[in-house]
Amino acid sequence: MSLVNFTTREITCKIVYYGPGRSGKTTNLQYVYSQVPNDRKGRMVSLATQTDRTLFFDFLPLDLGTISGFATKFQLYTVPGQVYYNATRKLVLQGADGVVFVADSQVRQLDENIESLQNLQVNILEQGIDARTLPMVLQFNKQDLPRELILSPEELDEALNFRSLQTFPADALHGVGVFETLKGVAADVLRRLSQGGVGARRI
Amino acid sequence: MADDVRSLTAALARDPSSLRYADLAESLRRRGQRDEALRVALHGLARHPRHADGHDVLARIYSDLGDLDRAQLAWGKVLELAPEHPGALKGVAFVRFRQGDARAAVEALERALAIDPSDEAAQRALESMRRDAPMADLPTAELPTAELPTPVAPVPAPPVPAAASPEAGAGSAGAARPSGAKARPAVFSGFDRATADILLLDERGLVLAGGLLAPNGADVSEVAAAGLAGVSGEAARTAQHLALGGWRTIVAEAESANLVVAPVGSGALLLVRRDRSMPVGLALRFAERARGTASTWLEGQGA
Amino acid sequence: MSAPGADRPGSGAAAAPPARSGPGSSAADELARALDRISRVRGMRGSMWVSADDGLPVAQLLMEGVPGRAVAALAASLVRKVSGSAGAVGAGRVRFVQMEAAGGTLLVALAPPDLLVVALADGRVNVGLARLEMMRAAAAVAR
Amino acid sequence: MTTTVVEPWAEQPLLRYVTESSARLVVLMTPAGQVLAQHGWARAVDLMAASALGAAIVAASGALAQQIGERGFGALFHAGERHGIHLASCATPRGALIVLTVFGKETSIGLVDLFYDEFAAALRRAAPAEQLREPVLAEDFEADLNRSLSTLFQR
Repeated sequence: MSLVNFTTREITCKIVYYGPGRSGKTTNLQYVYSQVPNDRKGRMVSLATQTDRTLFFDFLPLDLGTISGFATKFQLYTVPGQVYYNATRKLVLQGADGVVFVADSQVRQLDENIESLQNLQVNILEQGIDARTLPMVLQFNKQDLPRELILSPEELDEALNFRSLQTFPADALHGVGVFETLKGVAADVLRRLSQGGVGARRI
Repeated sequence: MADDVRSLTAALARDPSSLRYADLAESLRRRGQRDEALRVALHGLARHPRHADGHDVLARIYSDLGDLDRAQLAWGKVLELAPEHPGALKGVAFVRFRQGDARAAVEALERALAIDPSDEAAQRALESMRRDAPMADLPTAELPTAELPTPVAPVPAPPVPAAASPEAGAGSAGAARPSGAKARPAVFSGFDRATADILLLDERGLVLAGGLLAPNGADVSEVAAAGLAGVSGEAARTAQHLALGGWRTIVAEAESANLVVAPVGSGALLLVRRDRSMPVGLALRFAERARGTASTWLEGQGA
Repeated sequence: MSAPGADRPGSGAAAAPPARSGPGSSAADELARALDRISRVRGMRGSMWVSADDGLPVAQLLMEGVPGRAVAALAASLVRKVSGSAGAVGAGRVRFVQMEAAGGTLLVALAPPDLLVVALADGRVNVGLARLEMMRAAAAVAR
Repeated sequence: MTTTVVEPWAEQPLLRYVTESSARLVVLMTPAGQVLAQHGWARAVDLMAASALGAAIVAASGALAQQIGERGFGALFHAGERHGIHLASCATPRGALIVLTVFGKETSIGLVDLFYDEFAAALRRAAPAEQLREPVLAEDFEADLNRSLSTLFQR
C-alpha cells in the first residue's frame, strides 16, 4: 500500500514490472534510468545472474516531483521472468501498489505471455488481494520487430486484455512507449489515493 | 526559535524521559542561554548516560563556555559511545586546533571525512587548515571553519595548550605526560602508593583525587579516568538488566596488576591498582578502606 | 549468517548435553563438561561459553529464569570496557573479571582469542572455587 | 546523525533502541521496503536501496524457512570486517514491520539482538492499527502528474 507521510507531505508507491522472461522489463527500467536527471533518481540496483538475466529483481527509486502538494516518489521493481523463479517473483510482488505487465509481442511468445499473466493472477490471489482492484496496465513490447514476427496491438489486446486495462504499444529498447506506460500506471495508482481506502482490496 | 524552545519544553514536560532534551539544550545553546542549556543537558544525561548526541550537545555548551577541557572530555565520551560520530570528530578537531595540536586536528577531520566524504563543513575546515596554516607551525591560530562548533563569543586560545589546568585535565584523550604525579587533594595520604595507584574520579570521568602513574612514571590519571567512566556506566547497565541491584565492586585480574573499581557515594568512582603478587582478597580489603576514606572526604566536600 | 533467535530461552538449546568422558568426545562435549563442573559450585545460577566479539552464547547451562542472552551480551560488553581501561592504565591483558552486586555476582574468565567463560551466581557463591574452575576451563581451550 | 520519521509513533522507541544498542543506523520499514523511520548515519548509505535489499533478504529467508518447514526465523545477521547487519521482522498492529540495524565494533551482535527484542516489544505497544484512509490527493491531480512526468523526462 502506498506510504503517505502527512507531516512531510510525501507519498511513496511501489510499482512492479511483471511479464515473461526477456519481454523487456529490465529494459524499461534502464531506459527510465537513462532519461531521468541525476537529482530525480536513486541508484539502480540489479540483482542479476552472470548472463545478465534478472535473478531477484531490479530496483529504481524515482522522484516524480510534487503532485497535489505531495512530494511523490515511485519505487520501480522488476521480477525475474523465467518460470522457475516464481518464489522470488512472489516476494517482489508483495506490497505492490501497481503492476505493469510487459508482454512480448512476438507471435512465438504468445503462450509465455498467457502463462505469465495467469501466474500473476495466481500470485496476487495468494497474497489475498482481489486482482481487479490492483492498478495495472499492459505494455506490448517489441512492436518495432518485423510485422511477420509479431502480433499487432489489437491482436494482443484480444488475447491478453480480459480486464479492459489500459494498453501501450512499445519499443522499450529505444524508449518508445516507456514514458507513456509509466504515466499510465502512475495515474492509476495515484487515482486510488484521490479516492481513499486502504489500497487494493483484500479478499 | 523561541517557539522551538517552547514546543521542545512542552514535549519534555509531557515525557520527561524523552531524548528531546538534547534538542532543547541545543536550541538554548544557539540562543546563547548557555547556563540553561547546560542544566538541561546535564539533567538529560543523568537519565540517559549513554546518549551520544546528548554528550555532543554538552560538549558544544562547554565549548561555548570556553571550557575546552570539559568539551574535550564530553566529545571523548561521544566517541567512546559512537566512534564515528561526525559532530564529535569535528569537535575534537576544534579543541585540538585550539590547543595548538594541528596534526591531531587534521587527523580528526580526516577521520570525519573518511566516514562521510560529503561532509562539507569538514571539507572546508580541512582545506582551509591546509591552505592557511602549514602543518608545522600552527600554535594558537583559530581553526578556520564555518560550521564547526565555534563558541558564540570568541574565546581566547589557551596560551600553553597542554600544561595549563592541573585539575580539569587538559589532555584527557591520550596525552600522558611524563611529569610524575600532579598536585591533587591528598585524600589518600597514609595509603601505600597513595598518588600512584589510587584514583578517585567523578561520573563524567574527571579526576577528583589520588593519581595513577604508568610504569615509566607518566601521569595517566586522566586517560584512566576517562575510560573508567565508561566501565561504570556499563556495570550499572549490566546490573540493571540482570536484576542484580546496585553493583559494589569490579575486580579485574590482568597480566601485570589487579584492578579494583568501586562506586563511592553518588556518582564518584574509585580505582585501586595493586601488584599481581597481592592476593585479590587483600586488594579488595585495601580498596574497601580507600573507599571509606574517599566517601568521608566527599561528604566533607559537600558532595 | 546465523540466527541468534535459535538459542533463545525456551527453544530447547538451553541445556548442555549429558557429560560423557573418554576418547572421541567432541569439542562441544568438552565445553559442556566444563559448564557442568562450574555449575556444581554452590550458589551458581548458570554458566556459559560466550563468543567474545559477538556477545552470543556458544553453550550454556542455566537455571530456570536466568536470561542467557542478556548475560552473554552484557558480560562480553563489560569485559571489553574493562579490558580497554586495564590497557590504558598499563595493567596488561585481563584474564578474569568479577562484578559483585547487591543481588549476585557476575564472573568472567577470558579464553583468548575467541571465548569467554561467563557465570552468574548468587551471594553465597564461593568465588575462589568458581574462579578456579572457570580459569581451568578457559586454560583448556585458550590458544 | 539524521532522523527521518514517516510515522511519529515510531520515533521514541527508535531513538531508545539506537541509544541502547549503540547501533550506527536503524531503518524501520514495511515488508515492501518502504521506510517508516530511520535514525543514524544515513548519508553514508543509499537508504532506498538498502531498504529494498533488506526487505528482500527478509522475504527470501522467510520463504526459505517455509521450504524447510519452519514458520519463520527470528533474526539474521551478517558480520563484516567493520560493520555488521541485523535484520528481523516483527508483527505489530500496523502489520508486519522489518528492522534493519547496521552496527560497528563499538557494540556487538549480542547487544544489538538483546535490545532489538525490547525495541520490537515497544513497537508492538506503540503501533496503531491500520486504518481506512481519507482521500489523500485532490481529484485533479492528473495535471500535476502530467507536468511532473514531462519535467522528469524532459519532454
